[in-house]
Amino acid sequence: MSGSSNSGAFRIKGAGRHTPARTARFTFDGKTYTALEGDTVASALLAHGVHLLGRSFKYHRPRGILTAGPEEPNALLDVSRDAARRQPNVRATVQEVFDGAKIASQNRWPSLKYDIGSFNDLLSPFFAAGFYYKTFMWPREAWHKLYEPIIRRAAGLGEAPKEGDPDHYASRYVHCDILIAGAGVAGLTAALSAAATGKKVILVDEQPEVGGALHYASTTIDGQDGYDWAQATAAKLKAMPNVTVLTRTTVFGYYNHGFLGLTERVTDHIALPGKDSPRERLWQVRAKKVILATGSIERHMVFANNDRPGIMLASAARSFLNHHGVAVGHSVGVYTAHDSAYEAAFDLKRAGVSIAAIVDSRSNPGEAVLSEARALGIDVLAGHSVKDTSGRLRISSMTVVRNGGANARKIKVDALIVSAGWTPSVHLFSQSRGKLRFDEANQRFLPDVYAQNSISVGACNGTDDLAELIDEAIAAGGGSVAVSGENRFEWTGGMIGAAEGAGPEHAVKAFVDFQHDVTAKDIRLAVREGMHSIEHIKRFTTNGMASDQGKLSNMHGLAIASEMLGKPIPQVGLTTFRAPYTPVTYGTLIAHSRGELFDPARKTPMHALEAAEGAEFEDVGNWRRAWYFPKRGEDMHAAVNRECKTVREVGGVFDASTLGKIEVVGPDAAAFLNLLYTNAWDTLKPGKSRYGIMTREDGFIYDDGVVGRLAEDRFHVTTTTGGAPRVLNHMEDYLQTEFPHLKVWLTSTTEQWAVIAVQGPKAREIIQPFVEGLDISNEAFPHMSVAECNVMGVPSRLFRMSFTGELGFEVNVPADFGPAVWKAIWERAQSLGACLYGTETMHVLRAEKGYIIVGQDTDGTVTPDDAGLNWAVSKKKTDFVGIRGLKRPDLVRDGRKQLVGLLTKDPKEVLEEGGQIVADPNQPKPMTMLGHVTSSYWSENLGRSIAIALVAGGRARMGETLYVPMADKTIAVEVTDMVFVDKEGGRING
Amino acid sequence: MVDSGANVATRTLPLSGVHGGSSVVRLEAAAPAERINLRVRAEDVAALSAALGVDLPVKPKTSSSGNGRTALWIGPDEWLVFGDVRTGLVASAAKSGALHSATDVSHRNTAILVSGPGSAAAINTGCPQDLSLDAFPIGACSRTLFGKVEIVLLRTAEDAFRVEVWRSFSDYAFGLLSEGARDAAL
Amino acid sequence: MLLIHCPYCEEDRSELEFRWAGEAHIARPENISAISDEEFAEFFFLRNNEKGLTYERWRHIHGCGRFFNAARDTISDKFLMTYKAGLPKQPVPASGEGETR
Amino acid sequence: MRKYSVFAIAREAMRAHKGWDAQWTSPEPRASYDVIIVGAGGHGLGAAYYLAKEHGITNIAVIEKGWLGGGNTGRNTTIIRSNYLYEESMDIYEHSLKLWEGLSQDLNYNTMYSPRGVMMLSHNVHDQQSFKRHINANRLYGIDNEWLTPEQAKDFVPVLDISKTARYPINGAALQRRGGTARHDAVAWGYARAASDRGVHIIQNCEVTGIRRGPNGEVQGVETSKGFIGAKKIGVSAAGHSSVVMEMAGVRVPLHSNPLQALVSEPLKPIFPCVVMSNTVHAYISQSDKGELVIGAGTDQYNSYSQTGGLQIITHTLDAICELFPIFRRVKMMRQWGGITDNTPDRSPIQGVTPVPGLFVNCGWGTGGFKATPGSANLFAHLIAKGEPHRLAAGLTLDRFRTGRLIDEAAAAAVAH
Repeated sequence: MSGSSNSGAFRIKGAGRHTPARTARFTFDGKTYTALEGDTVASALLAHGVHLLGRSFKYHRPRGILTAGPEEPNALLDVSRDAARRQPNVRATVQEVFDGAKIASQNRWPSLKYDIGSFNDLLSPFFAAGFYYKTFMWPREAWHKLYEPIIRRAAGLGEAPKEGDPDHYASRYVHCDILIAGAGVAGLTAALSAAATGKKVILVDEQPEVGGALHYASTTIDGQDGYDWAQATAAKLKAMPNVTVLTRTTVFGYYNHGFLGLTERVTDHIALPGKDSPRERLWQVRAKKVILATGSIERHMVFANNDRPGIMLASAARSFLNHHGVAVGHSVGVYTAHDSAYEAAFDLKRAGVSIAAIVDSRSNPGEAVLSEARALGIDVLAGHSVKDTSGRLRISSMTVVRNGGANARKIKVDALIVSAGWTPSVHLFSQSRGKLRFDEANQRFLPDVYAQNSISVGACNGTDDLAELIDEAIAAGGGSVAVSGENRFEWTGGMIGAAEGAGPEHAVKAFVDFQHDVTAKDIRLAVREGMHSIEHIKRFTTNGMASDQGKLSNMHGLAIASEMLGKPIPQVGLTTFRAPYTPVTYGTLIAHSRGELFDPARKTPMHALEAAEGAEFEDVGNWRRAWYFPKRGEDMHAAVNRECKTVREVGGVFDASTLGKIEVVGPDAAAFLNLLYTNAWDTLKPGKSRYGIMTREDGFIYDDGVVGRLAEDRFHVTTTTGGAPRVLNHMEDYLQTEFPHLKVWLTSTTEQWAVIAVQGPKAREIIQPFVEGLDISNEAFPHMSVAECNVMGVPSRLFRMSFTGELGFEVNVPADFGPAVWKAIWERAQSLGACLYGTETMHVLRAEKGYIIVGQDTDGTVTPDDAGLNWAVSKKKTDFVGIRGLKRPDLVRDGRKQLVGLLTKDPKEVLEEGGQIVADPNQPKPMTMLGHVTSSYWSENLGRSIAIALVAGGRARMGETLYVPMADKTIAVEVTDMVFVDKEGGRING
Repeated sequence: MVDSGANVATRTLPLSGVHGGSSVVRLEAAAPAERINLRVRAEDVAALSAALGVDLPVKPKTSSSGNGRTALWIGPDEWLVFGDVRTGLVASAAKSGALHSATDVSHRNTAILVSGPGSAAAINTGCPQDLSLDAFPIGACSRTLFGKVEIVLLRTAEDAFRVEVWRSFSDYAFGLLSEGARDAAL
Repeated sequence: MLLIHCPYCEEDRSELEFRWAGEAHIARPENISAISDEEFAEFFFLRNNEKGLTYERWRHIHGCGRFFNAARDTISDKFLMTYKAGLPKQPVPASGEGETR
Repeated sequence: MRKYSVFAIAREAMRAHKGWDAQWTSPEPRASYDVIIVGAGGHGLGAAYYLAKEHGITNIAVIEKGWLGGGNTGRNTTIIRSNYLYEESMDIYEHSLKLWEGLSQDLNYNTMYSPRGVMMLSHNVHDQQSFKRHINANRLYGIDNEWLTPEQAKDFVPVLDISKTARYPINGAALQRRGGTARHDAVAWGYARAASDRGVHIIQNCEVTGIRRGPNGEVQGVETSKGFIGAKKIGVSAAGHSSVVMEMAGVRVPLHSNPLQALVSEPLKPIFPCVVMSNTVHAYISQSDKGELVIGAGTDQYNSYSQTGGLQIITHTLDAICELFPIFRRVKMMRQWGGITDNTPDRSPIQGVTPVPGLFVNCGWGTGGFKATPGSANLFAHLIAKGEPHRLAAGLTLDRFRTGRLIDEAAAAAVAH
């Protein structure tokens, strides 16, 4: 044979569909090779006679290329463009070669040819299935410290990338009437039919070009070569406005209600991808109907040493020859139980490859193929088996024996192609929750009961006859088109389970699952050990759990188990097929959801101004809030101390915009709030506001906030920052479903208003010049007043309120005006000696006053009474959400945890938030804990630490000494009330 | 109230001056608008329509325009009505004399205008709705999701959409639209 | 990802727009403050958790905002029907087991 | 029972492993038993084992509608830890952890308990307050749990991104070094083998269809797909199906069954040394001995018995994982699956007596079932044998939903996994 010298010695002139002049260079384990454009890594390496590509998982046996598609279990490689763009576990049979690709083998050390790990192969008698459950138990710690690390190092395949992925990924939602998975004869025909109806059709195929089995088959369609017909058909479909054809795209998951996940490989085959091109694209499709035309997958034969490099599926050899123009060897043996392998032999023979023999385990191969073989002068050994092979890094011979006979002979080969028949690809059908039935005659599982609006056509439906397949596909598409086709041969045969050549079970390794090194005897051992369900067998042997997910091994494993158990296959069961069909890159599933787009970072209107003032920010839910404003040279502690002092002594400006706000409007607004809050609202006069507590039916504090009444029928409700969405949802739930008779509506106004809190003795002086048309004196506008007014010419809402215990106002201006108003107020505040302060200072100041923060001082198990807020629970109302829950036995018992203040005996000692409190620090563990520290700060204003805690029976313990035991010391504390500053409350009036 | 002056506040839009897109999608911030969230019972829809000068659509997923105002059906008793600034929507609604709730959300939302042949594809990068013309014709509108944020989507032309989004989510929405616009051009 | 028919929007929409809201047709007792601890526990905590036909509430939270009711088979996750809040429990046809083709 | 050891393996290696016995038998049911346990997951099988071993009751059947260990035992992400907040939780999970430490030896079955450490990432002040509350409570209770700085966390997990520019930067972590993982199948199989060896009948592919009650309401046995089987006592430990089984006795339990999804990557060489969890971004991850990254995704929002869930749950978990570990973006998801978790209103389990004499329940383990397996099984055995709860499980009663004395780990610390 004479191949193109630079693209490989095994390249056959005139064969294949690639253009000899268009080459690409790549390296494999450091050596440079030339490929043709359109080659997969597998075809390119085979063209150079390279068969050894990897090492197996457990025994580190040399492995080659078994398939020509995504079902490949062996040839998994590490493919990189550059250091950051490195991808482990890439199938050589799927990855297209691109110029400059750097490719390396995996799971071997020091080299692919001499791998120390292959020592495991010699020890394999010890490493029977499940051996690790029976040993490595002594001494106790040895598993984790000694054995497990050794096992972990030996296991695994590729190396994870070491750098963050610089590539980007795209995502798209799309809807269609009909999605067709698979663009072989069946899929293309169904697409033509569906497209003719004018419906919106998406046709998907995982290969670079449509055609499926037409890549290698000798099929004629509409008088044309099948592959050419496929390309012409695709072109026709692409030109139709209602059809989308996606190649290099895998339908990886068929989920509920017609939802499918597709992954499109956009640039992995391109040498220099455009910078805007995503590496892969996720398609999330909602299809009204799905046509599954996923074809079938050829199975290998299970016999001794069936895993050597050079042994591959017959259909794979055909693909390499007919599509890529590559011969898999010079002298090729065939071992089969199915007619399909004969066609591979014919093609190879015609291309000039020597066929050593066709070994057929059947005594009656198909007549048509037999006579063709005779005509081509190929030796057919029917009723024979391959009982063994030899060759260290590549097969060098096969040992053939007549079935039941004893005289074996060795036949020299440099490749062996095998076929045990075909397994319909029912993965997506099964994922869609369809139920399978077992086709006894053909030993295969086929779609039976459909759970979704889908239909299987062609080989995946067990339809082997081409004319029937075409009819089925046309009918599924719903249109009327005419397609006619012809195969050269009708195929017969097939087997599942161990072949004759699997030999005596204890002597040989006849691989069922290549990647996981599961052999026929492992499955038999599992059955002997009591594993009678296929799920147990699968888990015990790990058969079908490798990265090919049992596409080749499941049926064989099932048959061997069935034989061992003496039970028919359906009774042994079939493990469920789970998504994804082939592995899917995390980056693709995530698509844009990374970095800035991982989770929206919500910023207030004043964010940029605060940043310019040097603010440090903290995450509060999705929000970024100004945490503190350090001046040059200040650490957080110093900045917070200064802010705390300045606010109490002069004043401070704080961004409170993130507080949730809900506009409650309607004649029944007060009645509604009466039901949703523990407080009474009908008594609140317009122009006034009140602190409210919301409980759920269980009586525990759910949220809190100040509610202002703007008019008889209009309330401005505030919630906690984190609670805003769930509080609104909670309110809507009651309004829509429990109290729909109330005439009231709710609107979120959180983001309508920028809220600027001005607090401190000079608060009024600071805001006075900006407020128009409103007397904000103590007398006219006392604490807990609210009014609509103009601020800097803008219609605003002004609250007189305080979360610091100082004289305070909260200026609500429409958000776009926030920056301008904030700037003006801050300039004036600064000139009067006030400061900016952030959430940390806000926390300290409110703690000094004993004001709680829901979610910090309470945790979903705290009642209003526990929090010392019983005054806010109306005693007059006959109903509110929580009224009954509050009366349950455990909520009214003595000794509940109550919020109290704590003062450390050593005033300099600041307790740890989350510190646990005990009465007797010397008791043995497990200690009886009385509660925990919920808030704890250094109070610069008091010159000492302060804390709030939940303590069992806390309010009855005033003055008691309790203890907070830490890892290195025990801190003594005194129980006090919660108000540490201005117990009389006079400062609130300035 | 927007006039500049020593003591009069000026307006800062969340996406002020931002634009972007690709060869098939143009992205730009919409002009400031006045918006109300309007809640009305079925029996009072006519009165509010008359007062606002725009018919409140009662068919789901539809909108209507009139007198420089656009009303989007959001829910069975809920509309988003917007118009130019200083159009006085709250006051107009009040003139109806009928029971309703009109809440000013002019500053809560901001809007991004998406135009060009790749608009639908760009939006479908994060929006799970079917944006084909059959399913989402011109004038169709819906509150929906865009990636991880909620939006209100209005189709203003065959290849143009208005995306209303809460202001603090607008950076995210614009960023994701930019990604979608880039991919739509491929 | 489920596909849910919103009875207010009169259209099938992606589950992403919806939030599940628990078992349907559990009325808050009129005289809630008078019921016993056992009755309260029943009202607040006990749910049918049916294997098979279940009546549940959903909210079209990122759509029209309405709460509504649905009948769904919890084995197949198929929706048998959805209907507006406030309507009584609707009878539904038996959940189909799928069909052979 | 043939003892497992390296010597036994060596002997068997010489004769092609022909000498191994079945790990458990598959007998036909007797007419009646002293105790029937419904559900042959880790909890049910373990309870049978401890009833036989510690309480001398061996006339037991464990009845399973599918195959043993095929429910949540075989579908979880195998995380073990005991650093919970409330005493009731600490009691049971720490009891469990102590049993895990000696379980392989006790069962003569390598359950591969691997105390590689469970690290919970703190991303903000709120996380930090919550974690420290746990750490302090754990320490005073005698349970290990420690605070790490971001740098210490990175030392422990070198692939962790602790940069300040991350969307949710890490400000520390809580680490329980004794926490870790175990091999889920081995737990079910080890208990099954040890229980079977003590005479327990494990009846697979047998669905309970009814619970027969006597004149005084007491249990008399179960109706099954293999006919009636009598029993003096019945313990229900049916995880996601507990509602269905309890309903047969007219007992309602406050449960929601929700799909919980998980996924594994293709196998990789060792890169991830421990278990890492983050409540703020909702993700947890470890690496199996086979090299797969094992990632727990979230719970679907609706109740379902379908063992499947939406793709959006998976993608939302993966974006969080890749935000914490950007190097994993090119890694591939190999398999995803779902289980059915049974969740109570306070996300803590129910184990106790029921209003029906002779009927005991163990359910509501939510996402905590695997780690609790030995402890729960051990205490459930005690409950069935003595008719009243063990001190360590006394707080897990059904009655707490009447009194309001909930064990609300979720309320106290976001999502409990």
